[in-house]
Amino acid sequence: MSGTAKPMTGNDPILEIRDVDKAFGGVQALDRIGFALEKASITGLIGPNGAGKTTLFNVITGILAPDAGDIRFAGQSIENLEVHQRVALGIARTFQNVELFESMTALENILVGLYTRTRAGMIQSMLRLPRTRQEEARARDQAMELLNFVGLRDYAGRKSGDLPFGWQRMLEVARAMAAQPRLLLLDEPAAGLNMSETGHLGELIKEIRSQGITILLVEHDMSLTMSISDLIVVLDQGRKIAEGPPRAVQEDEAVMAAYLGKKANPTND
Amino acid sequence: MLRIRNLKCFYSRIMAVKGVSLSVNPGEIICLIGANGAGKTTLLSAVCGLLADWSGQIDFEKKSIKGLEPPAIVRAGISLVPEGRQIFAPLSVFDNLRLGAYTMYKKKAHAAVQQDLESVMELFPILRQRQRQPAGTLSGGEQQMLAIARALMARPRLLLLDEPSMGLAPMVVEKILEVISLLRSRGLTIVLVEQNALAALEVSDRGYVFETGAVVLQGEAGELLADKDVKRAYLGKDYGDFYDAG
Amino acid sequence: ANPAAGADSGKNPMKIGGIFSVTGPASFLGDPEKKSMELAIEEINAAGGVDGRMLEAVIYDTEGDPSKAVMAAGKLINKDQVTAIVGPSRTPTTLAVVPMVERAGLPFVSCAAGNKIVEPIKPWVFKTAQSDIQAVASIYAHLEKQGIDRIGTLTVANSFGESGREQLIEQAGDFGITVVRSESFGAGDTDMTSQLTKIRQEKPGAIICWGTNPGPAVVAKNVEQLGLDIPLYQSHGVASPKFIELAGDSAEGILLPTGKILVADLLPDDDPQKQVLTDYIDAYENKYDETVSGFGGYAYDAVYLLARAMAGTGGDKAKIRENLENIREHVGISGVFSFSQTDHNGLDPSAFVMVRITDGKWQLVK
Amino acid sequence: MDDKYLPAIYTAFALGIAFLGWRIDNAYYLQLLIFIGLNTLLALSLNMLMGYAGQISLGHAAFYGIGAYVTAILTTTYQVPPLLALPAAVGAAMVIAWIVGMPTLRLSGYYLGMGTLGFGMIVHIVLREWGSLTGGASGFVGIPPLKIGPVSFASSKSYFFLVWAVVLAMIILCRRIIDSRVGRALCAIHDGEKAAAAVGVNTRRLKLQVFVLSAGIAALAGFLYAHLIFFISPGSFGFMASIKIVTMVVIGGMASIWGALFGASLLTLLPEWLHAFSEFEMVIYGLILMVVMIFMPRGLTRGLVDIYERYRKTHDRQ
Amino acid sequence: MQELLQYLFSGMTNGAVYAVIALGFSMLYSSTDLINFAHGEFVMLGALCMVSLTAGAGLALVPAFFVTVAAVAAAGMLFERLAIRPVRHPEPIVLIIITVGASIFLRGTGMLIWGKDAHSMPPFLDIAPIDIAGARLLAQSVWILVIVTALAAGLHLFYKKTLTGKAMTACAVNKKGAWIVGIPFKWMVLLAFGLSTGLGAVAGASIAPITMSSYDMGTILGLKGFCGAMLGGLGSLWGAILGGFLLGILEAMGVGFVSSGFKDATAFLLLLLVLYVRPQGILGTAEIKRF
Ligand SMILES: Nc1ncnc2c1ncn2[C@@H]1O[C@H](COP(=O)(O)OP(=O)(O)OP(=O)(O)O)[C@@H](O)[C@H]1O
Ligand SMILES: Nc1ncnc2c1ncn2[C@@H]1O[C@H](COP(=O)(O)OP(=O)(O)OP(=O)(O)O)[C@@H](O)[C@H]1O
Ligand SMILES: CC(C)C[C@H](N)C(=O)O
Ligand SMILES: [Mg+2]
Ligand SMILES: [Mg+2]
Repeated sequence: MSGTAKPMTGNDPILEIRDVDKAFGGVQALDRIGFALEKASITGLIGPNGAGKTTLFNVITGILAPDAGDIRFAGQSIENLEVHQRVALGIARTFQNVELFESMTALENILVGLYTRTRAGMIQSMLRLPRTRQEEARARDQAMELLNFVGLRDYAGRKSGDLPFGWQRMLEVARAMAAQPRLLLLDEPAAGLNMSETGHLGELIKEIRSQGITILLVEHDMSLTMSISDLIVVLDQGRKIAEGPPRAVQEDEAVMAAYLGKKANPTND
Repeated sequence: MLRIRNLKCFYSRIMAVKGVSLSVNPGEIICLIGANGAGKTTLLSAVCGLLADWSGQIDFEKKSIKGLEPPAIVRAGISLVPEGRQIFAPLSVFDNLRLGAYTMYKKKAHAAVQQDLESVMELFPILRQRQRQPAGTLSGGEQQMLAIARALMARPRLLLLDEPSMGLAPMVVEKILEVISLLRSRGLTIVLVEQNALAALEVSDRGYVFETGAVVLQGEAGELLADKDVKRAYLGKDYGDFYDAG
Repeated sequence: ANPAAGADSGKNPMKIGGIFSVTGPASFLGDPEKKSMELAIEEINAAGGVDGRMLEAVIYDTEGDPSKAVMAAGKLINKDQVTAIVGPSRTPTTLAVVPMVERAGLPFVSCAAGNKIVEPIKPWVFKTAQSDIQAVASIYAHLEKQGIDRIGTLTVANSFGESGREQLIEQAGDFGITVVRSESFGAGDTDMTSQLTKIRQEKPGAIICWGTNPGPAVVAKNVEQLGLDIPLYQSHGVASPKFIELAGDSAEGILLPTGKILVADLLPDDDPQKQVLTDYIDAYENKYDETVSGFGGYAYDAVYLLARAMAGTGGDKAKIRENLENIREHVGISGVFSFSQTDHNGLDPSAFVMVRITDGKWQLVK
Repeated sequence: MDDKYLPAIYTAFALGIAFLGWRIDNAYYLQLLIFIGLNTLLALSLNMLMGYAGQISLGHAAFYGIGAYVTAILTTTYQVPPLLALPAAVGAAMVIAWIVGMPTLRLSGYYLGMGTLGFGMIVHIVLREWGSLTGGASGFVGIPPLKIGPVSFASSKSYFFLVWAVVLAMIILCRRIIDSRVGRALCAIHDGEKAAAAVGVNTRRLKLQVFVLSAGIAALAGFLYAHLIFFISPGSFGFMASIKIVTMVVIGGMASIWGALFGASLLTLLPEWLHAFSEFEMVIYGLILMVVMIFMPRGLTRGLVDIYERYRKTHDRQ
Repeated sequence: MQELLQYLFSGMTNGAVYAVIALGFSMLYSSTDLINFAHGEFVMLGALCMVSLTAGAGLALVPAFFVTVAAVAAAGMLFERLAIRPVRHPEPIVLIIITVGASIFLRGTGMLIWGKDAHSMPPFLDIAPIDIAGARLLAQSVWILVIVTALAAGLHLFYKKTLTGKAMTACAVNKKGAWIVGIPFKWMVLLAFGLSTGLGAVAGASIAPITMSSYDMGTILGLKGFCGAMLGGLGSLWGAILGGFLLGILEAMGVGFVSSGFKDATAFLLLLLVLYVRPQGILGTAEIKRF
């Protein structure tokens, strides 16, 4: 499932965000945001509700066009690429409000996730040549593997909309992984998971990183974010107010005031 | 205040709640915890009338609510903050709040509504700032605050909260837990479904632990916090092989 | 094959199929047609049938839809095994079933106006409704007498209006008439003042409207509304008392060609059709308790023509067809029919008379 | 229905067709079955677009009409052999679908319905008004019977086999698409278009592709229709015809290949049965539509399954 | 100039009719998220009831008008109660097909009651056409204009100012949400159907004097009204009015400057172009959907 073939240099940024602006009417959702993600790292993106985190995800994935600024992926500007092209390049995501294809089974959801990594078009599907069949069989194997990876193997045939909320989130992670991303954007993956499930998710995310995939994580559960992130970026009202390793950010006055609150020491419970 | 006996809930052929009994006393905060898919949301849906396909007994203030539809239940004094928020996206934040008080308006309690509007916006100042904005454009957390505020607008006596902290910043979670305690001190009874069991149990009086549609454990919040199994399954990092259990 | 069949055939009824748009947009045609067909068959049976055999009607509704007409024709031919078919009410439905009856070899008498039906001649296909050719000719003859030579036309956007417009344009030259403007309207339109305004710009001497109710009534009202002070001609498509009711005061002075049925009581006693017409009107109005329209006669004539052609054939379709083609001087509701190898409509312009609406009544125009 | 039973089902289907063709001689019943076949093609075509991809079309009869008129004009006016007219008819519909689809498919929901409805109306009006080419409102006469090489399809029976062979072929093709990468992506678009794009599906292109495919199948039905009744008129391809196709799809069951067959059968046969009620036909027809939808909102195919499930549920609980 | 004015008048006459009908569509949509394909048939019922009550039963105009509207609204509510509410998992398309069934049913019923012929009735007030610079407008058209404006203003106030109006909107956008805050969802839908079909009846009753009424008049009127509603933007009341008038005027101009045969095609073409530029209709708001 590994996305990167090149050797990891460690300091070569996979994603660079430069001076990105986005406003909705009077609300300045993103205000000259800029930071970079290192390959195979986990970056936690935190900030109060309405800080602009999801908006930034939408801008990176191409769902929203930024008012200004530039986004470079693997050294290349992706400004003019459409949403699906960015996925093909290797940017996959999950959604804060869970956007599964509800009438489809868990397995089918993953298979759709494999869309950019398979080829068969309409004509090939009609003809169903041996090559198409092989591709289909391979896709199914991969999809089952991914379901197994997030622990949903036994629910492959269940309609995704009927799954409990937490499992839906895991399914979304698996679906995003199916795109064989180089960069994975996770929008509050732990919301709705209980603590033990959250812990499991943390392990999963680390394992994904170990495959060389870069992760940008939005998560309000500090026990998770602080414990697995290599770097934390903090937004508030569209502005970046802090950036640094978890320890430093936790002690940052501005961050405490805007986001963490007084008894912010969640890592040691 | 609320008494549930041998409740079984169905989604066509699937039985999602398998004979649950619980009770809530006036002025209590009750916490329901449990893994994903354990049936907590389903139980709340049955209580507030959204789910009609159940058997057993649900009594609110000694009266059965069987066959009642949500509007009647809201009028009886139960409000729900649902999973997924269910706000009215194209309507303004302000209108969402006013509609929360729909039953109050129907009781001609305009002055009370005015008061409540003030007090919920006091509780969540961001809502005041965003009054005129279509609710659908709020950020996730802002929407969650709106959903809670809207439920309060009906002046319920029993408030059902389905994962109110989901997606909220730590500060806001704290705030909401505070609010919950505050509301209780004003005489509100609360049923709280939470994944953040640690925090939830801290503000609760008693708790029930759900697993695959049944109550497997119940007790004082403090006892549960100390319970080894609960700790292992819902609080600690030792998540073991949860998925086999689920 | 069965020798008993021959003996029995004296009692077996002969089936005639009917396909009409009993419901749907052309129900004002199909409904009286269906009723008239039933009436005609009842009368013929009461008079002893054809060669002692009773007639039986099998009638289906097309709703004005060609596909449904085809299904109905297929059912009549193959399932009910009828001897002959009295045809659909409209041109498209008729044209849709023509290939079937041609292939099946079945006498077929349509009730629709379109000239395409019998032009070119198809062996098995006949029709009883007057063609637009004659209607246009009557109007143009009248215009010529008035000395009007510039006209505007306003036709409904369906087969009836289209075929009317074609004839209006085609025959104009023969009468020294110029069509200065041709406009059309939708069958369900509620206001035609735009079209009339556009026609008015060309300052025509008369306006000819071609359509079936209720559109032409709206046109009549709009002409009055705009204060257009030129004669308005309508087609035989509105030839029923309904039109006067709908157009109300605006109907005053409108001219149109119609079969004689509308003015049966005004006809001179020596008119060959007078007797047939009054009998039909009485019978129809007695049986159905509603005023007769100008359209049911198409089916009534068709049944009588078929009955006449069936006599002595024992149900042999080819013979019926041949007899039909040789009918001369059959006095019917829509005119006096004389079919021939080159004419499967069998009517001449005398089938029409021009009428004017005066004081809410039809009046013969000489 | 599981993949592995499909060959058996197809075989059974083919045998069923052969059996019916062998047993039925009455041209009326054959004709009825032919119409069911044509309507199945139409329902199938729209089901791909509406049932699977979730893109409503209220103007689908336009493609049906284009298929019919192109072959009519080519084979009659220009004496082109039907075998060449077929690709032209289907191709023309597909090209038009491609051109129209590009802007129209950007619309969604009722607006897409409106866009396709408008397109359908425009086609209808053009067919009606362009008299010199199409024969105008009175219709186009004299379409020749279908003859492909030495094989003539003039008899009802041969046409029956032709139409149903085409239906079976199209069912197989559509089914294959559904069960493929493309089919899944279509369903994903149905469930959430933006989400599908965010997962990497080129939604715009895929929607256009399925629209074009759907137009092609509808045009094929139109081609067969023209050579079946030898006469066509614009009235058969208007708004009501489009609505009827939508009704067939929904009554049969959205997103179900066999639903298309059920829906087409019911809506073809129903009027035939209701003839007996004459004046009351419309009232009863409307009532039946309503009642079926009220009690089987997921269409006939799943409606029966649902009823069974409901029975099982009450049964299981005892 | 006189011509242009006359086209405009003609367009306004038709447009006003389309506008009232569009209003009914839009109103129902904004309260239930549903398009009622039988709406045209309710217009037909309104027209024919009006004709029967005045010309047939000899009732005076004003009572006849109110009886008509009340009767048709009651029929609409009955329809909701019997055919819409019982549907178990109402997907929009299923409800649409039910309304298509209803339209056929109502047309059939109309035919059984009023027969296949068209009917007419005199205008509300017997006044000569109004002459402005040589162009003429029927007094009845002015009536319709007045009625449209009054209705739109009334509905606008209802939706923007009253709680019931807001509650209706809430029902359309989120049924579950509406339910849990205590809005009597079913009653709201019933009310919405009553209002919307009542509007249909108003349209029918006011056009009966200009046009001829028959059992099958509903289809085309419904279609045009639907287009008007879409053009203006579903759910927007002023949009419906604007859309209706625009459609009427486009048609009239289409007759005047293109060709009467292609007038509908011209109108539809422009409508498509508008939708391509503004996929949510002129005054409609784009669906709010964010991730
Ligand atoms: N489409 C939109 N129209 C108007 N305002 C919007 C829109 N989308 C987002 N906003 C506003 O932009 C701000 C940033 O929203 P965003 O969803 O990015 O926040 P967030 O950081 O993800 O918050 P949360 O943690 O609560 O999910 C919010 O104030 C929101 O109200
Ligand atoms: N609409 C539905 N149809 C069928 N099954 C459902 C439906 N909704 C829920 N279920 C099933 O019912 C069971 C209980 O679900 P419920 O949502 O009540 O769990 P929960 O305890 O609230 O979980 P979570 O913590 O994820 O919110 C699950 O197994 C779920 O799959
Ligand atoms: C009014 C009739 C003369 C119409 C004619 N039967 C037609 O073909 O439509
Ligand atoms: Mg967010
Ligand atoms: Mg839940």
